[in-house]
Amino acid sequence: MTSVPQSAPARVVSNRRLNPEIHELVLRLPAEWGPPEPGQFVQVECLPANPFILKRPFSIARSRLGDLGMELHLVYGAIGPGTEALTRRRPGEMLDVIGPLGHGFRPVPGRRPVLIGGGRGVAPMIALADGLAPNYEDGILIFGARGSAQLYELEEVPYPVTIATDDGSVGFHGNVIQLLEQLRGRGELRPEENALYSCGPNPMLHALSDWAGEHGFPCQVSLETIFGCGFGICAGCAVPVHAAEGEESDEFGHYRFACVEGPVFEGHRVDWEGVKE
Amino acid sequence: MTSVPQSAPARVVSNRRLNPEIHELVLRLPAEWGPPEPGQFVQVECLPANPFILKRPFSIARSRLGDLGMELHLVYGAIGPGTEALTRRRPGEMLDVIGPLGHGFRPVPGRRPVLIGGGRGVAPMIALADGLAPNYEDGILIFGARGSAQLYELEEVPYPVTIATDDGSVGFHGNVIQLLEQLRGRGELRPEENALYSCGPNPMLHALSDWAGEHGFPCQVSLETIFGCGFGICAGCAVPVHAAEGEESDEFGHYRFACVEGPVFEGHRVDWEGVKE
Amino acid sequence: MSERPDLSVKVGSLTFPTPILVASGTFGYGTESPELTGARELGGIVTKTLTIEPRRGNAPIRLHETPAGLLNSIGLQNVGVQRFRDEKLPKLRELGVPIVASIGGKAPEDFVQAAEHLRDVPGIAALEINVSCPNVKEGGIEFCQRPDSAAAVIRAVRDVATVPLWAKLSPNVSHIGEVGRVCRDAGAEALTAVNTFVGMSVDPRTRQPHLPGGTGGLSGPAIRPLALAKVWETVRVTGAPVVGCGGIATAEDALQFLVVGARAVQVGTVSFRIPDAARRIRQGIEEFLSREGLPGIESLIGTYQPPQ
Amino acid sequence: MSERPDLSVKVGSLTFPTPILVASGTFGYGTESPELTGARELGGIVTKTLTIEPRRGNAPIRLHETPAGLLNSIGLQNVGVQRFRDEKLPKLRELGVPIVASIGGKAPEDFVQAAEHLRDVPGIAALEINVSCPNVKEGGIEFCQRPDSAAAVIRAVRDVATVPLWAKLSPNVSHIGEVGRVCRDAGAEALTAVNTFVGMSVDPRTRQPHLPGGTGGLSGPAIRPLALAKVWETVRVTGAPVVGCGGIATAEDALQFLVVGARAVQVGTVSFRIPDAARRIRQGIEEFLSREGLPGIESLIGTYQPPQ
Ligand SMILES: Cc1cc2nc3c(=O)[nH]c(=O)nc-3n(C[C@H](O)[C@H](O)[C@H](O)COP(=O)(O)OP(=O)(O)OC[C@H]3O[C@@H](n4cnc5c(N)ncnc54)[C@H](O)[C@@H]3O)c2cc1C
Ligand SMILES: Cc1cc2nc3c(=O)[nH]c(=O)nc-3n(C[C@H](O)[C@H](O)[C@H](O)COP(=O)(O)OP(=O)(O)OC[C@H]3O[C@@H](n4cnc5c(N)ncnc54)[C@H](O)[C@@H]3O)c2cc1C
Ligand SMILES: Cc1cc2nc3c(=O)[nH]c(=O)nc-3n(C[C@H](O)[C@H](O)[C@H](O)COP(=O)(O)O)c2cc1C
Ligand SMILES: Cc1cc2nc3c(=O)[nH]c(=O)nc-3n(C[C@H](O)[C@H](O)[C@H](O)COP(=O)(O)O)c2cc1C
Ligand code: FES
Ligand code: FES
Repeated sequence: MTSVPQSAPARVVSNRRLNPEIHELVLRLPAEWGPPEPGQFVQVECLPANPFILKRPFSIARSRLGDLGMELHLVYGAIGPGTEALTRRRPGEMLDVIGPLGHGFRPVPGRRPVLIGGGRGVAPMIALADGLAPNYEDGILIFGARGSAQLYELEEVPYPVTIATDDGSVGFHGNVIQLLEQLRGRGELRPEENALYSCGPNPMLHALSDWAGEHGFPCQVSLETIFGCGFGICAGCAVPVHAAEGEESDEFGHYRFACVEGPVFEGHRVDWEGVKE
Repeated sequence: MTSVPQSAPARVVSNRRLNPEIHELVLRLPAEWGPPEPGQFVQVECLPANPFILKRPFSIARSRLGDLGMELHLVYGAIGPGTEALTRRRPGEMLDVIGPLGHGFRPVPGRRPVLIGGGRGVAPMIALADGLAPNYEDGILIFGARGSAQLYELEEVPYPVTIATDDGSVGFHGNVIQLLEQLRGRGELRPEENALYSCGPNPMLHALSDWAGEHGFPCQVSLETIFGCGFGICAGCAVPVHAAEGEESDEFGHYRFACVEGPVFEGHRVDWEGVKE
Repeated sequence: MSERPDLSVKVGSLTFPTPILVASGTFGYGTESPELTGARELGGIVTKTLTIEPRRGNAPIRLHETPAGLLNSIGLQNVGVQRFRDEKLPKLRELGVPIVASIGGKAPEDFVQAAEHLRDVPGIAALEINVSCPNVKEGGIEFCQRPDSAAAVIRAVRDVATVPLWAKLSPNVSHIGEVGRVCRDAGAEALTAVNTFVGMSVDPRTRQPHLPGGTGGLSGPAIRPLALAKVWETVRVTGAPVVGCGGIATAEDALQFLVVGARAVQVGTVSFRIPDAARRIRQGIEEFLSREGLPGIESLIGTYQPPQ
Repeated sequence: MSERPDLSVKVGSLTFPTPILVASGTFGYGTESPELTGARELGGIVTKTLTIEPRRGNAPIRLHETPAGLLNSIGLQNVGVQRFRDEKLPKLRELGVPIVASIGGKAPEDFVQAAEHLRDVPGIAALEINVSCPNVKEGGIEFCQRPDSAAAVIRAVRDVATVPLWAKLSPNVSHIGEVGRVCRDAGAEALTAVNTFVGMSVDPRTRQPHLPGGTGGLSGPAIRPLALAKVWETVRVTGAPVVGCGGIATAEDALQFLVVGARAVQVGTVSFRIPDAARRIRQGIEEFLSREGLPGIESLIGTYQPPQ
């Protein structure tokens, strides 16, 4: 059952750089908070109270209920004012956090999971691996990155990790689609036996959805777009989708609110032409 | 000779609470910076770069040229967004500082100095005591406060310190004017032998200027008003003054820019009716 | 223990339990996560602007943050007035909070039809006529820039509506007071001031606007001093009950609008950052009144002391 | 090593070394601490608005900070046009930077007299006619809200001035483009857009305004998206050379104005916080052009791609 979202103060447990582009923030929330489902996200106060700035959405990379409360791991890149400010938060400081929010991944029954994370998009793949592992033993996790500088160590992930880098500096030389194609060619991936789950840059998700559609793989993707609120009141996070089979125009025309009905969507339902990349 | 103002990055050396209302910030600037004169101030970046907020003016409470550079002590109260943010700055962080700025105190030759600081206004009195002591041995410093909670220890001040509290919890029971009146009554203060220098809340400076005028004491006060820039380009810091004897209306009518021509003024020149208290 | 200050206010013929409402389009249909938003403790909820047909709204990107502000170009995405009435309203009513339905359209007929669908519908306290949306090309802002067409809309809706009308004014005009007066004369019982300010942001690298439509509406704390000046002008010029809106993020902000004479306020963008901001503002106002020893909010409304 | 990009721009008949000027009233007389402000590296300096008589300005408090913005009510404090010419200008000229003298007044005659004092005075490149100051009761904003009176001022000054005229427009109007067009037709060679937005702030405890005059002019990053929309409207509607102003704090901000077609920009409030902000912005623009492989700023000006 999905947990009711709450707004709660979180204590910064640690905040460290994983590689030149990626940071990890560990937060501690009250034990009653959550628990989140894989693919859900939180809205985080990046700056202390005074200057006005919206909260920022981050996928939950890991959640663990411990003696001191619910620990959340977030993995983030410092790309603008909000995330830059986040890098300056120190252990002990308090941040307001809203969550768990959104519609996460829905395991496809009986299918071997293939988790594909691009760059910092690997974050929710960790949570998903944690969530699936008890029921789906033989999953794999593919970590795609531009090069070695964009990689970081994935600790205690229950699935074997395969790395693909664009520059070939580590692991497979090529992007994640090329790697998937190779695995498919070798018969290690089959449309009727596997399910794909992914998070990463929109162009990657677009290409992946096309590839999955072409070959008949079920494929769920966690999409990023600009959020205002994160819980359905601003209508800012519209994602264009194709009408489902036989479906007429509905409540929101053919836009879905990524924060409520996503961030995870079936790859083929997304109208990628309309997604800002 | 007055130093040319510079904009320079300052390193936070320490930032601590002196009492429930007052904090002390120690900054380190390049050795070439300054040196400031007693009564001069600096404009300090209270928040890191991103949210837009003006710099805030603070009197220099102490300056010391050491091996590592020029150390500035500021004493401040956390009263609004800027100063609240300042309390969160940690040692090692860098802050932009402009200064030294403004027109400081001008020692009245041959007069025994009486320095009167009200609340956090004691800050520039420390700098002034440091500056005067080599030439004026027998000064005194009066520290006025509402009560013991508003006091803090003044370290290594070259003049004897007398405390006056409104609630009588420490030292003289009464305000600084009442204390001065007592000293004058006892013949310990004489208009022809002493000069008054002061900084504190505007109502106190107003009362002090009136008292000094009545009894014929020379009296200089460091005035606070709202600053935009701190170096003369915004015209925001107007202080109304009386025309000097025989003076016609001049450049700025009867307003003076507190940031350039002040913050120190002759008490009797200030048109106190027009000063926001 | 001292008594809790009385927060109830009259806006025209209506009474609200507190002067803190939430603004149209910034609180969904009011039923999204009411625990998170504290919706049950609100003075009132203004719905997303409803149009006669459902609208899919504008293409992404719809939001762009600017210093202390938010540019939006939602394009009135909404389920349409009928689905609102049949599917959303029953749940919304359960919150037990006064409901103001915002209606919009491209031509006076659209407004009239929308109002007809809400005729005699229980639980709707007032209609807010949005003649000021900056993100719909065909109508919206144009109505309010021409006072006569704004008035025509109000007059037409007045004939069919069974509840008081509020006219939501655009700030993008030289003289908001004049527009407000014309709307009041046409039958608006109260005036909501203001909607968003027309703003724009461009990406110098792509030479394209951050919002695909070019311009958007600016909201958030950045506009608060501008909105306050518009509200004061509206109060002063029209003498009508005014509901203040624009950039309110704290109790102190809300109090400013009440002091200059707004009889209630609407809280918008800040709810995106702090879901229960409106509730916290209400609490802050209670504390302020207690601290100041005022028996209720009416003792503060309109107490502004303008310069001589 | 690649060549430095060419930053020089033409604004009407004048050429400026860089498109980064400083705005009237936000840089004193240009001579205050030139080392601190980097004044020698500016594209141009617009002086504080000068009136025919010295003005003492408004009583304190004159400034009030709002989220990402600054409300001011200076009231045109200035030494008067004669003392400016005789005492300030000689020092200002030594900076070697183009000087635009801003002039203001209550009636067309005041502007004309001020312009006469600056006739044939060496070192003044243009006159900026401030028909938009919101803090002077008698004239200012009223001129610009009525396009005909703004035009009358421009026409009158045109007859006596020996240098190009820029009209500084108020954003507090429904249609800034129309006012701009009328000013251009009356003889303004370029249009400066925009002056401050009318804003207000009140202390709920005292029920009095934070600025004793009641309202003030809002500047700073808060207004940037609003100013940009006004500049784009002015460019689009008038076709005249436009000098953009309002909320510029970074090179990225300045580039936005240039992209939508401003031929130069003026930097204001940010100089209070960062004295050499204008210089830093110029450096940032150079870096941007180099990074984008553009030979000069002219390749960027007016390249905005509006939505279809
Ligand atoms: C559901 C969801 C989950 C997310 N999870 C993570 C995560 O786990 N780790 C992580 O690092 N980031 C994640 N993001 C993205 C993260 O929210 C943004 O990086 C952050 O909001 C940027 O804030 P900022 O103030 O630093 O930069 P901004 O100034 O807001 O953005 C900088 C630049 O990036 C663009 N931009 C920002 N966010 C997006 C976006 N979502 N889509 C397209 N362009 C964008 C902006 O337009 C701007 O040009 C997630 C986003 C969503 C919607
Ligand atoms: C020359 C000079 C020297 C100063 N030296 C010191 C110092 O050594 N230590 C110190 O603690 N403070 C000093 N101040 C005051 C200090 O600058 C302010 O406290 C600070 O700017 C407040 O910023 P803020 O953002 O925290 O609060 P704000 O939000 O700016 O102010 C909070 C409230 O205080 C009022 N206020 C703020 N500053 C003033 C003022 N100067 N006069 C009247 N009302 C004001 C505001 O209107 C507001 O109501 C000095 C000021 C000047 C002009
Ligand atoms: C995302 C968003 C959507 C909005 N939608 C509407 C709307 O549908 N109808 C309307 O009248 N106002 C709408 N507004 C304007 C708000 O109701 C309010 O007038 C404005 O945001 C100013 O208040 P604020 O600064 O508190 O947000 C919207 C504002 C935002 C930010
Ligand atoms: C303190 C202050 C004084 C100003 N004085 C004048 C003036 O005398 N004449 C004028 O045309 N504009 C004046 N302005 C407006 C600025 O020139 C500029 O148009 C406005 O501040 C917007 O730009 P900014 O946001 O970059 O500050 C003043 C602005 C400020 C903040
Ligand atoms: S982010 Fe506000 S509705 Fe989705
Ligand atoms: S603070 Fe700007 S002129 Fe004094």
